[in-house]
Amino acid sequence: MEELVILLVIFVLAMFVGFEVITKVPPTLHTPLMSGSNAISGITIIGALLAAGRGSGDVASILGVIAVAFAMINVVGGFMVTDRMLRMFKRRPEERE
Amino acid sequence: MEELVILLVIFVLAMFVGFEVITKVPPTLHTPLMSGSNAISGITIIGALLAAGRGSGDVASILGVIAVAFAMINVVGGFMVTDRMLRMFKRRPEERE
Amino acid sequence: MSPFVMLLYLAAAVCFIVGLKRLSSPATARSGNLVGSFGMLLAIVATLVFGRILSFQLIIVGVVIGSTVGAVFARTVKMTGMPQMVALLNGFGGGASALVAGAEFLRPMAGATMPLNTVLTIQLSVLIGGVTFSGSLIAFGKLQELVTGRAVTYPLQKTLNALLFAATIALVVWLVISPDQITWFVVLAGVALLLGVLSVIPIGGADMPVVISLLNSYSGIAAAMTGFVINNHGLIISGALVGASGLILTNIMCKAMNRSLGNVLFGAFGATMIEAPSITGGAKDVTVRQVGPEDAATMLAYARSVIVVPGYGLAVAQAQHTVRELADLIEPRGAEVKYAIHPVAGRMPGHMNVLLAEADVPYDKLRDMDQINPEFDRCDVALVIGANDVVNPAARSDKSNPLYGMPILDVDKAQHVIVMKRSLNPGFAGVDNPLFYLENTSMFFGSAKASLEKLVAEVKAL
Amino acid sequence: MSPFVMLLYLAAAVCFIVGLKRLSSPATARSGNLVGSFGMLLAIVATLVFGRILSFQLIIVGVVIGSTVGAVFARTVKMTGMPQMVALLNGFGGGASALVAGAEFLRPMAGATMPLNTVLTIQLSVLIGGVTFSGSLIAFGKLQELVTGRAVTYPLQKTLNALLFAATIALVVWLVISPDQITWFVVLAGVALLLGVLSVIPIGGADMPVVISLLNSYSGIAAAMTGFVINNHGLIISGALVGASGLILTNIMCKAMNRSLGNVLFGAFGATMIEAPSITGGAKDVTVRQVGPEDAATMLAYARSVIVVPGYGLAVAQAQHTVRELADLIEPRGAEVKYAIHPVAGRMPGHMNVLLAEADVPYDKLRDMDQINPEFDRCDVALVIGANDVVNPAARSDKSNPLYGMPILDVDKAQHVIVMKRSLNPGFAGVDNPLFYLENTSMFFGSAKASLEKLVAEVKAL
Ligand SMILES: NC(=O)c1ccc[n+]([C@@H]2O[C@H](COP(=O)([O-])OP(=O)(O)OC[C@H]3O[C@@H](n4cnc5c(N)ncnc54)[C@H](OP(=O)(O)O)[C@@H]3O)[C@@H](O)[C@H]2O)c1
Ligand SMILES: NC(=O)c1ccc[n+]([C@@H]2O[C@H](COP(=O)([O-])OP(=O)(O)OC[C@H]3O[C@@H](n4cnc5c(N)ncnc54)[C@H](OP(=O)(O)O)[C@@H]3O)[C@@H](O)[C@H]2O)c1
Repeated sequence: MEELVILLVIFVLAMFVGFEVITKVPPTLHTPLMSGSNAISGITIIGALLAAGRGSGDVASILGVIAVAFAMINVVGGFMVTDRMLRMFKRRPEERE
Repeated sequence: MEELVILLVIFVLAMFVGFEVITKVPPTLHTPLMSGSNAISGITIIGALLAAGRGSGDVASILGVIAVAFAMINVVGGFMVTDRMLRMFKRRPEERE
Repeated sequence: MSPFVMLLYLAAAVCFIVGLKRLSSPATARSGNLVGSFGMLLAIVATLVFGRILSFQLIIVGVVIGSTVGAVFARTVKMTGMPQMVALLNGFGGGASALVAGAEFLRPMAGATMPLNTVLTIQLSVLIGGVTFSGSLIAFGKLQELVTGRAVTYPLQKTLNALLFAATIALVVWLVISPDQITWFVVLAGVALLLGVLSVIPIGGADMPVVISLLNSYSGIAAAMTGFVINNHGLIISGALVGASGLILTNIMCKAMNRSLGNVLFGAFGATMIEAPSITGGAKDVTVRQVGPEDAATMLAYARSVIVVPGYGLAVAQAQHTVRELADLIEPRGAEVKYAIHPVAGRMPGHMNVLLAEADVPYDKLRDMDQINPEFDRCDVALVIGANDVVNPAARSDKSNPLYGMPILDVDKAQHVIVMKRSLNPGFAGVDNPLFYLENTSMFFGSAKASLEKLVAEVKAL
Repeated sequence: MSPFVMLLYLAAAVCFIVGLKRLSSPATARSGNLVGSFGMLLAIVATLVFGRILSFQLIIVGVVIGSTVGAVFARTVKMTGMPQMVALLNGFGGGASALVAGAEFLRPMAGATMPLNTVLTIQLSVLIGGVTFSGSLIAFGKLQELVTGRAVTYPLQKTLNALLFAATIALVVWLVISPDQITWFVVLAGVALLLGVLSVIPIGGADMPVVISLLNSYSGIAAAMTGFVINNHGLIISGALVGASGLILTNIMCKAMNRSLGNVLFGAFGATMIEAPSITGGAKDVTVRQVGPEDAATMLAYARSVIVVPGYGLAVAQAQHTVRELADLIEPRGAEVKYAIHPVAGRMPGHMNVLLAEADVPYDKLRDMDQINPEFDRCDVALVIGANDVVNPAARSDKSNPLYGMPILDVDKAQHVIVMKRSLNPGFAGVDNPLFYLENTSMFFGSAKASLEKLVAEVKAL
């Protein structure tokens, strides 16, 4: 129970950090913000790797593998598409097709 | 050791919160900010109360009492003087002597 | 967990925070995204190396499949398809969190010894993750037009949803009391999926951006919950960051659309809006000034300052490249061109900016509503393309109007206003727009892309 | 600690965060301070009720003495004495943290079983707390002029300090290796106190604001360290907040004074500055325009816009009330009066604002440097009172000047500049000020308070 409260403390502080940091993101970047923060929520990959890696071969580890695949879609897709968008934001686009 | 790291996590997050929140305080209020944050650092009163309250009557609890007194100076003095200053900040001072 | 791995997870979380901080300006944003992805790499490597992994085969399968699918998605998606993409990614994130919690529940030898709070957080994680997963898939379906975009309603809808919600709570309590009942756990997962479907299906396609933002927040909260389950601060911090981000975006969208967060959270979407479109604004006894391509081209070519107001119609018509072409033609003639971006322009928050950036519009010409509004009265021509509700001056003054109180772009204060749309029909809110009948407004009828192409041709001919 | 108390401490920490957030505007600041003090009350009550306190007698003694002394300090201190007050409070905070750590070390039965990290954090807490305590007392002494305000230097100073620092590290390591040696622990405490004295004593009085900011940060870090010792997240969060706050203020002061944080942290204060005053700016072959009270009064009375630039000399002369009186006289005559506050004006960060607020100047007339600088070229009269370095235009252009690069108030761009000071002597940096010899500058010699009183009398007589 003590452990739970300590984790709650961390959650609350991280929420404050999130609110303070995100309110500084300008509306121009709200779409990359969404896809980028999406990629961050793929952090659940940690749990997925642990679940899939127990090697027990039972239902739990099957769920783990699916979780790994899902989380990797989230991570790879999220960061890559964010990068693709942000690459387009230029102050003075030199090369125009 | 694990416990220490978890506390470190809390420290790092709180530092981030602190930086984000404090950078939004305008220069006008930097003096009250100093005295007010000073009062907050009086939170060490928690530790002082615990140390003084063990009732062992030995050197440790004497140190505890001194700590309680010091911390209370910090807390009471800090919050009161901050309030005194902030009371003076008025948009349109009505009553002028 | 060894203290060293814990420190690595902390480092990963710090990378995410720093990455998000760098998103505060377009100039540093890309490096911020790199910092964030570095943090993720750190977390993954730390887990693989120090996580007491026994079997790597399954993991490799999962990683390869997931990365490939993710990379293909990221490379092939069109910028106009970004809302669907984000919805889909949300869904996978939420699904992964729910699956991890499920694996933790089913894990052999766990059942008996599991402490109360672990059981509770597992349930919450499955619940939130499940809702996020199925809700996001429905949102994806609506945006991709696989499912009808209209608000699907049926009798007793609210009663049914309320009952389902009550049943969920009962299930969670029941499972906390006696945890080792796998059947009921599966039922809980099923109910979560159903709840996700049923809460998104009644929402109209145009409201999807709010839904996506909210589901974005949920996917973060689900990850944080899973962090509570597996006692991992990395997941908790990252999840909280995403949760906060989604909530802020939801809130911004709500404000810009003149709805309350409560109205959104409690699923009353569309309900108030559905009746509105009955007030058609079609034929009216008021005169409307029309303008043809030649006159419009002349006005633009000789203007000193032009503000382009892109709306939903521009996105639909995919006319963003043609707009930029037009700007490229009139800028050398001495006009200063800026773009006024309303927070709900486009199909998701910030979407219009991405579309214009894709069309090579420099980002320092993109202006937020608060920045640009004071500039309209110094502007010669405001060119409104496929926007309607967001430029409706009635929102400022007419208390009886459903739009009243919604922040709008003050285009009516410009010297001349050219409105490009196909008809006098109302926009999403179904309300007539007095802007069209103003002295200084000229209507340019036609589909955005075709009209802009005509304009470009005329300006070239000048 | 019971989970419930832990939640209460979390609530207290949230109160502090919310309180600090409300300090972002003068309108909400006072309520923020109340929220913060409520958080403290919560923490104290939670500890007293749930902290397994065995004896309340000693506690009551400590609380009564501390609260009385604190309240008396807070009520009697003059606003000009705020730097001393803050220095003193810092000292008590740091001292309390060190004492708590000491008590934890001496606590019977602790010694043998104490884990490594507890021993280490106890040492750090005593060290930082001790340095904060003695350093703050010296800073207090300097500001209160009990100790000489000059930079005290002696041969081999740096070598001695370096040796002492090395000795401290050695002691800490030694005590971590074999913790149960009370004698050496006392020595460590003594060394910490000595280190505090020796690192502040060589710093000149004018640099004290930086020292106070830094000690403010230390007092927070000391509290956080104590939190690590007693395993309490309330202390850690609150301490980190204060630590961050102090660091930010230190950084702001350094930037405004054109010094690097490294220069401050590694105790090289004053060293570069000490030689500077030899360049006296006294007698020069340049003409200086003087102005008397009558002419100055006329200029001010007929000006449309006046910017007052208060400097260190105004604070020393305690002329803030007289300035406000002058403003009250000329405002009804049509002048708009604003106050341009340089970040290092006064005797600590933000001090000048407090002094002017005390003199009933409304806070919306107080402008930060960045806000006011663009307004000087639209201003009729800039009235510089006891400021010198912060209005030295050489800082903008003359690369050889020691002030070069320091951000200044651009008073020289005003239509007319009136400079009130006692002589042509240089200010703190010991550098001559070209402002005094400009075409549009008139000098008004005399002590600030007396000069302002003459001005007030003349304006009244107009
Ligand atoms: N963007 C978001 O994230 C979001 C989310 C939820 C709700 N909304 C709501 O959507 C509205 C957005 O405002 P808005 O002004 O951008 O859009 P709007 O009010 O829906 O108006 C769009 C206009 O574009 C015109 N149009 C459609 N297709 C076109 C084409 N191919 N060529 C030219 N014109 C075309 C339509 O008029 P014609 O039929 O006459 O051509 C329509 O009136 C707001 O009410 C907002 O609350 C937005
Ligand atoms: N405020 C801080 O927190 C802080 C901290 C550290 C360092 N500093 C340094 O202090 C300087 C502050 O700049 P500043 O322009 O405010 O002060 P300054 O450059 O020190 O100049 C103050 C001027 O006030 C005049 N003065 C003194 N007593 C006076 C009186 N009774 N009546 C009228 N004039 C009087 C002096 O000239 P006369 O002798 O001719 O009268 C002096 O030139 C900067 O160099 C800054 O780096 C400030």
